[in-house]
Amino acid sequence: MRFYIRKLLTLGSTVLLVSVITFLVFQVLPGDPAEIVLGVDADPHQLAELRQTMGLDRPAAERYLSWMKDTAAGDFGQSLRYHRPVADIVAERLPVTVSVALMSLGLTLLLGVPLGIYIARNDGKLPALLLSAFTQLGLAVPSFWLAFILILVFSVTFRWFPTYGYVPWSENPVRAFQSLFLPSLALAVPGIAVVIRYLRNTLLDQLRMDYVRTARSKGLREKIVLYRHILRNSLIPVLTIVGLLIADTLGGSIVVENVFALPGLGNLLITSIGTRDLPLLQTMVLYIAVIVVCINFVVDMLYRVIDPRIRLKR
Amino acid sequence: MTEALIQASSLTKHYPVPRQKLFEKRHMLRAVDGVSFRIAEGEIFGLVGESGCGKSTTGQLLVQLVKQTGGELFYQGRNISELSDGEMKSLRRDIQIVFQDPYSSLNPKKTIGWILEEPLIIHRIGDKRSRRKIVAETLEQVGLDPSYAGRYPHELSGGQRQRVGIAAALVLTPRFIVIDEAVSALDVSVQSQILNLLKELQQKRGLTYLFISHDLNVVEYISDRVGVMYLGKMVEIFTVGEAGDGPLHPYTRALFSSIPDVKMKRERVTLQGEVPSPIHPPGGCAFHPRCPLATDKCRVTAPELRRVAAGHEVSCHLYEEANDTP
Amino acid sequence: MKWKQLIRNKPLAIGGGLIVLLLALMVTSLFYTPYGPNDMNTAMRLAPPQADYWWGTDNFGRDIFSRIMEGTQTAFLIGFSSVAIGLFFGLIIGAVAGYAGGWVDEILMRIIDAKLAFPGILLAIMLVTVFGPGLGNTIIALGVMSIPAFSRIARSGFIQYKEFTFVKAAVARGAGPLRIIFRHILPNMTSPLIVAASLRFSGSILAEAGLSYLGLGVQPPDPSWGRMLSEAQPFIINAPWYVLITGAVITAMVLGFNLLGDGLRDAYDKQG
Amino acid sequence: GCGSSNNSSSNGSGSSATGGTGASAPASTSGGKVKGGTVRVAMATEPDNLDPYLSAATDTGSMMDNVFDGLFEGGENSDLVPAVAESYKVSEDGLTYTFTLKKGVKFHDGSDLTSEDVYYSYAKLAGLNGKKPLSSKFAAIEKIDAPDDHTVVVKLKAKDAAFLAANIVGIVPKDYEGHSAKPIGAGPFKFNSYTPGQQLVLERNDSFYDKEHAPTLDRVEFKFMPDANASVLALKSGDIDMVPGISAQGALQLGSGFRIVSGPQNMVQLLALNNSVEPLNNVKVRQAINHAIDKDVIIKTVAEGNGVKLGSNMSPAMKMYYKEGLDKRYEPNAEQAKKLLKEAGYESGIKLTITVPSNYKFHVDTAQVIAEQLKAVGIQATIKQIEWSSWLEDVYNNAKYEATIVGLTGKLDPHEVLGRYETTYSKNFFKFSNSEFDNLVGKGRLEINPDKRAELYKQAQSILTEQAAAVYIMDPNRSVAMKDSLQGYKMYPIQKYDFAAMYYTK
Amino acid sequence: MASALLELQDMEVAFTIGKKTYPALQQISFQVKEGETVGIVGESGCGKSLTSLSVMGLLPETAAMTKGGIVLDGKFMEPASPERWGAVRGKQVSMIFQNPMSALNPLMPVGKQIAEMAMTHLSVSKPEAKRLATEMMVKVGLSRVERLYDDYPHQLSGGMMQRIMIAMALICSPKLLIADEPTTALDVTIQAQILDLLREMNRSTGTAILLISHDLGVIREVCDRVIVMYAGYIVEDAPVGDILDHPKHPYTAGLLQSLPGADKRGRPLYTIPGRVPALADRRSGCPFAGRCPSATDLCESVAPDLLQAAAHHRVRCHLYANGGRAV
Ligand SMILES: Nc1ncnc2c1ncn2[C@@H]1O[C@H](COP(=O)(O)OP(=O)(O)OP(=O)(O)O)[C@@H](O)[C@H]1O
Ligand SMILES: Nc1ncnc2c1ncn2[C@@H]1O[C@H](COP(=O)(O)OP(=O)(O)OP(=O)(O)O)[C@@H](O)[C@H]1O
Ligand SMILES: [Mg+2]
Ligand SMILES: [Mg+2]
Repeated sequence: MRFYIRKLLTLGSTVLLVSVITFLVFQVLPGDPAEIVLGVDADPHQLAELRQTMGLDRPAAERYLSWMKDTAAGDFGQSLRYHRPVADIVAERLPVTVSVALMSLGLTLLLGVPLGIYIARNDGKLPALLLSAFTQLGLAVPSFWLAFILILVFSVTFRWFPTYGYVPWSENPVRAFQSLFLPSLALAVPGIAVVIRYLRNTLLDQLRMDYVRTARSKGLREKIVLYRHILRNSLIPVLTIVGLLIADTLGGSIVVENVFALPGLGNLLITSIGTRDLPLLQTMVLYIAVIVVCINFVVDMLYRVIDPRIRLKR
Repeated sequence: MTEALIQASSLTKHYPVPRQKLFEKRHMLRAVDGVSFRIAEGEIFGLVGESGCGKSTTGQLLVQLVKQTGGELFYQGRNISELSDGEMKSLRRDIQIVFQDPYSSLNPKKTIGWILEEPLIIHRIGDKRSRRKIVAETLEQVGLDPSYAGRYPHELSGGQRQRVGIAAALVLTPRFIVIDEAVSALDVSVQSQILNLLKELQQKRGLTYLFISHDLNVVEYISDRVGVMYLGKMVEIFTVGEAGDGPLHPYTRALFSSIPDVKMKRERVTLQGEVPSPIHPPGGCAFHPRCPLATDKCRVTAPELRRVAAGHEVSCHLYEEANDTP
Repeated sequence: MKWKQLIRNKPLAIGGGLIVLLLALMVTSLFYTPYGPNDMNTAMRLAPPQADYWWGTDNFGRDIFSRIMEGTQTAFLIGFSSVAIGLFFGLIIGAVAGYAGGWVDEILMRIIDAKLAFPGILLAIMLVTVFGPGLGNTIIALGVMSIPAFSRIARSGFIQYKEFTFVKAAVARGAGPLRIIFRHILPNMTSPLIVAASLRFSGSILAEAGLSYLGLGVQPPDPSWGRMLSEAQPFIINAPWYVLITGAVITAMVLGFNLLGDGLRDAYDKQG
Repeated sequence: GCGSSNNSSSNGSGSSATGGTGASAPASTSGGKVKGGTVRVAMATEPDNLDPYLSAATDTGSMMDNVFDGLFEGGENSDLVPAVAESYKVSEDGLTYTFTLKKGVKFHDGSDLTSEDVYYSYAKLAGLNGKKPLSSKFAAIEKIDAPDDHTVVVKLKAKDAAFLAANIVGIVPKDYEGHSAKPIGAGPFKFNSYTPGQQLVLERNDSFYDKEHAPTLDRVEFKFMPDANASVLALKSGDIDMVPGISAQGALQLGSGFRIVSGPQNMVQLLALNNSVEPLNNVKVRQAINHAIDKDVIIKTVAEGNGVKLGSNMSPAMKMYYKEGLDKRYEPNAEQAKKLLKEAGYESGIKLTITVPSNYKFHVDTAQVIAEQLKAVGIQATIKQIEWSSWLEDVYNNAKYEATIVGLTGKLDPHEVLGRYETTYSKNFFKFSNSEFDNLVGKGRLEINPDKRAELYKQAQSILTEQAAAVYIMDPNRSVAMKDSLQGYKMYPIQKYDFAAMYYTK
Repeated sequence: MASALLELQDMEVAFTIGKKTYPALQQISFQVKEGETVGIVGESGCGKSLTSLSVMGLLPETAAMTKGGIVLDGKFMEPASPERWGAVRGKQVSMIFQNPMSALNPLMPVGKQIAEMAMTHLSVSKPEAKRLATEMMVKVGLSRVERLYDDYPHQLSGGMMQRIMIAMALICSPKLLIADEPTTALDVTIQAQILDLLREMNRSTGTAILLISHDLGVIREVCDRVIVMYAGYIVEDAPVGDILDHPKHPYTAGLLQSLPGADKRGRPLYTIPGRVPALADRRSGCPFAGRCPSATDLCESVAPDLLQAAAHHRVRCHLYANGGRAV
């Protein structure tokens, strides 16, 4: 109980810090948001009006406090660019980003874990070596470059997947999957490589542990030793990596959504930076950061599920 | 008995235990719980007890690696907690410690020479040349060739490392050394070499040791007096060898009878159960749950450490009556 | 003997080899490039690789090989400087947190946690937007991005070594905190830090490429592989070599430092 | 030449339309023109607001122009073509405009478009409804009358030659305020749906008032694709039918099966020089820079040859006002440049910082070429990239810069173009100040006779060129790539996509 | 006389490091009879653990049996036959290790770890395995076993974990239990409990025990017979009383003499000079020659054989060459 309260408190303080950082950063952004919205030849009347609606005529400190207050009350304000509540816009975009992130996470685990086990079991043999080399490459390729190669190969040449866009799951699950597959893959490749390498290393480390010797001395078959004893112990460090990967995945989606024209948060973020849509930007950055914090929280909880040493401390 | 070099009076070290529940009372781990003893100049005082009973903590309290949470510590009659930083630093020259693990107690990235010279640099002793000389001499004293100064710890065997550990304690020419399980990790053949070396140094230099070990054979061999700890408390202090009258406390007796003997298979008092947690020590005499002779009184009242004979103190109700009557 | 062992360590040998090659290219580029990296030959635009232009030319008729050579300087500069920034601040934060412990640790770690909540590239994007794109700010942004990694390693190292008996022994011999930190603990942490530095190096190179794609990276006239790659993107069909060569060079450097890091880790593991 | 279809170049050959167009394939086939079909258009940005009076973005305007019709339409030759208006009259004093509306014009909701609606729309724009005016172009209106259903009389406070061109703004139905969510106009296409981040869909308005120009396409889907390369790949793979504003490099990637239409887009790309800072305040230095730069090379490398060389701040797309021959004033000549520098007292060369907005790759590329060219005459140019917003702040608003490269977008009225150089103009970031020029432009604003007016502006252009206020580089062509089977695309001097005129062929 | 349950026949085990091979065990021959308790002593690095691991077929990857072999219960064990070993391990021979904390899987309840053993070899159902496991836990002296069954290793004390290990090792009633330093990590009082338990188990189930320890006292407590190893060789092998009271080999004698104790107070302890040579430093001749007080030129050059010096007493030393005969 105390553990959870403590965790929630640290979660809260981290979120608060995150919001402060977000705010401070965007307060020093140069440029007049109103002018960016309206462009070079903006009508002075429109400009003045917009400045007022944006609250730009008020001192920064005042805007600070009111933002904090509104945000806490769940009111994220209006987008300067879209003239709609920020919360609505984010709510529209979030499913896309989350879908991509989850699919890429799924791909990461579905491909990374079996391959990692395979490489560890065949350590030193040729196919494993080739796979290792491949994962090294996967880690070394810039993601947008990879995305373009994927489009070129799978969309332009083979026409297996659409080159861009997003079909909502509710509309057509199959096409939705198709539209998200390439972006997820582009996003997952480095993650797959990381999981493979990490899993391989921990598996090989675990292999040297005393309890593995015990398991073998019990006469268990190698497969059982691997799957019942070693794998679970290896999952703990892998879990840490996956937790860190999720943050990277969300970050990577900024680039990949741009390439695949997916209407997600990452895409919107870049547009909003260009248009200095501060309310939207702040909220999105805050959202992403809070998601990351929450995921780390969940990972912390998962640790406790997997590892009784943490769960049943003393 | 000569004047006490070291005197601990009700020395206590409690560690706070992280709270498990939100509004739980903060519990304390009583690592050392009111321990009093004196060590005379030139004496070897052995400290024994089961794992976790507070031996190392006591040793580290004496060299002030941990700060006591209660009680007082006197060195040559001076209260250590009243010393200034400068005085504390010069006191460190007099009081040294040798650790158990010869692997982790030497900085793996530094040469033996560097490790041995560092204390001299810290205390601004001598110039470069004279320091080198001191290092070489010290190495010879612990039975190592001075050429070892250029080697790294991982190039040495366990016994050699322990010699280096002893040398590092010796370079500052201390008067008192805490030896914390310094031979426990070594093979018998090496252990005997180190024991001989320690004994020899003590005699030559008139050193005083607090000798910590869980190996009763070793403690019996080397110590003049032995303190027995149980759950952070000193349960008995007795003189070893012909001068003494043998241990009295039921725990001490059980402990000694548990040592497997190479000479013969003998009947033992096997203690039941295990050492309770020092966070929630049993009430009354802490040993009563495992004591074959425990009475109702033991469950309620904690006995105090009392003198039962010259150089013999016991903390047990069994030996109270005899002495209470004058 | 030692050399042979190092060479037998394949990741180390391959990674080291790649880095040495790129370093050599960088040193050469300080004195000599086949063409001026900005010299335009409008008659030879998007020329495929050939004897005169080993790796072809770009859309301005500039020699890609010369530009790649020139770009090694920026790449190493970005890598080294951002890692140096990350290392410097990370180490300070980690050392203070790990050594002091208690509430200092708690506060510093909260801040690091908060910083980790921003995906690296997002943090870099935010910083670059605020301070403007360009070589200097890119380096700072990537440096800031690396701080958490280093501070975590430093912190756990300090927490771990603080309890080591050789540290306790030094305290018993009268060593003060500064001596403990600089003479005893830090020398023991070089291996994990070097490994992390090598991996962060490649992270910075990749992040710069990502920033360049978003138009937020190093700006002309500073040569940058990341920008070259995103500039090459439109010619992916007409002049594929431009994209492939630039991509391959970035991959080579990232691969080199990744392998180097892995190899060093293996080597240290075996040693320890 | 001017921005008409005869200037458009056709790139790509053969008539083999790429397959995979399934859903968007035209419904029936009869020789050439086919009725129906869907066009999927890649747009780089999203609409900022669907309400025509609240939106400011050019891209939004060009999409929604198909939904809204005004009294006039911009024509292909920077002329005005009547749309909702049938005819108009101007009073002698040039202050009163009387418009007669076409009959039978209906909004998409089925209601009639009458003078009441025009009144409502213009009152809103001019601020005659008690609120703040929404457009400064209409701020000169003193009062509006609607004597009958089909007549609107507008009275101006002062003479304004630029007013007529303002009447291309769309008319909205009276008292309807829901345009941001569901815009209603009288244009050839109806609003269907808008999915933020994904697409804006328009569908054919079957009851469009102008039967002659009635639309044939069923649907127009604007897909928002921020990455230009990705949209080229999408066009290539058949997921997209049309990419307006395709980059010259992108156009090269397409290969056969696609057509590229391009022409001047009425934009002036220039190297703006801050006329108020050392050493650029010396006209000789500015002229030297003009001589140092070879615009043809820039057009060839940066625009792949798709651009029209300029000599002053007017694009040939503004046929009426464009003064020919000015582009020949400064021939690339390194010797001449050095000589001028020497005369100005900068024999040892000068240093120049070129500030460029980083998000415009086109300008950044240009800067790279110019820096190289300037090096040859001893001018050390440093490229400093700043973000667009910083550019607006530092360069555009506060003129804190030495030189910058930017594209000034075209307008229908010459005053909006040349007025930038007026001494009194608040955003005159060139810091150009020339009384003769001011005089000419001031007169031009009041001159209603079109020919006389054009002459005044042509003279003003010559002054700009002679004074070397900036280096006028080119009007980069607007290129639009589309499938071969998509026809009827027309080029306009402003960014305008008239989907009513487009159709599929078999 | 009971038949040999385990017989090692002139076994040699070598490590391959790089391109070189280093023999770590040489000429290892001994027997363990049914129900017998045999101890192996020697300094660190002498090859005690390696010997026990080869009996389990669990040699480290870099090591291999290069000569001789193992006969278990009359069957010759093929070194590279996983199925064969799988059936033997746990069922016929089981093993407990020095550090019970790390030898148990930290993520599996301890009871399950015992039951797993039963399910693998006894083909019993899950509940049946659980019943057997709890029964066994009671037998090894654990209390409140129902609750303990679901506890994880870290919740147990060292002594309890070692009891769990023993329960696990004995649940399939193997014929031989190998205990590699089972009490080294424990306190003396707990050590005494565990040693009592091992003796009790040997007595009640007839399981033979091969006990490895460097503590001669422990060996005396538990074993009938003791094998002394030095630098990969068996140097002495005899009943426990014979060896501890009348050691023949100078190494064994040295070990016993260097033990500290109250009776040796005031005198310097006997020391064996030098230390066990590392694998790479082993040379020809008697391995102990460099440290032996009675070494001769012969010892430097010729390795002695393991000779029968007396009944049930084998010694590898030239001193006993005349009185004994080669095995
Ligand atoms: N830094 C610390 N924080 C909290 N508890 C501690 C700390 N150091 C020691 N303890 C606890 O204090 C008690 C006594 O520890 P100490 O190391 O003194 O025992 P010991 O007798 O030396 O045991 P051993 O024989 O295992 O070395 C133990 O329960 C231990 O867990
Ligand atoms: N994995 C290994 N790789 C290389 N050498 C090894 C390995 N394991 C053991 N050795 C070497 O084999 C020899 C015998 O090792 P073994 O573990 O059997 O010794 P031991 O008698 O059990 O010692 P201890 O009392 O320390 O457990 C030693 O010299 C040791 O260094
Ligand atoms: Mg201790
Ligand atoms: Mg062993």
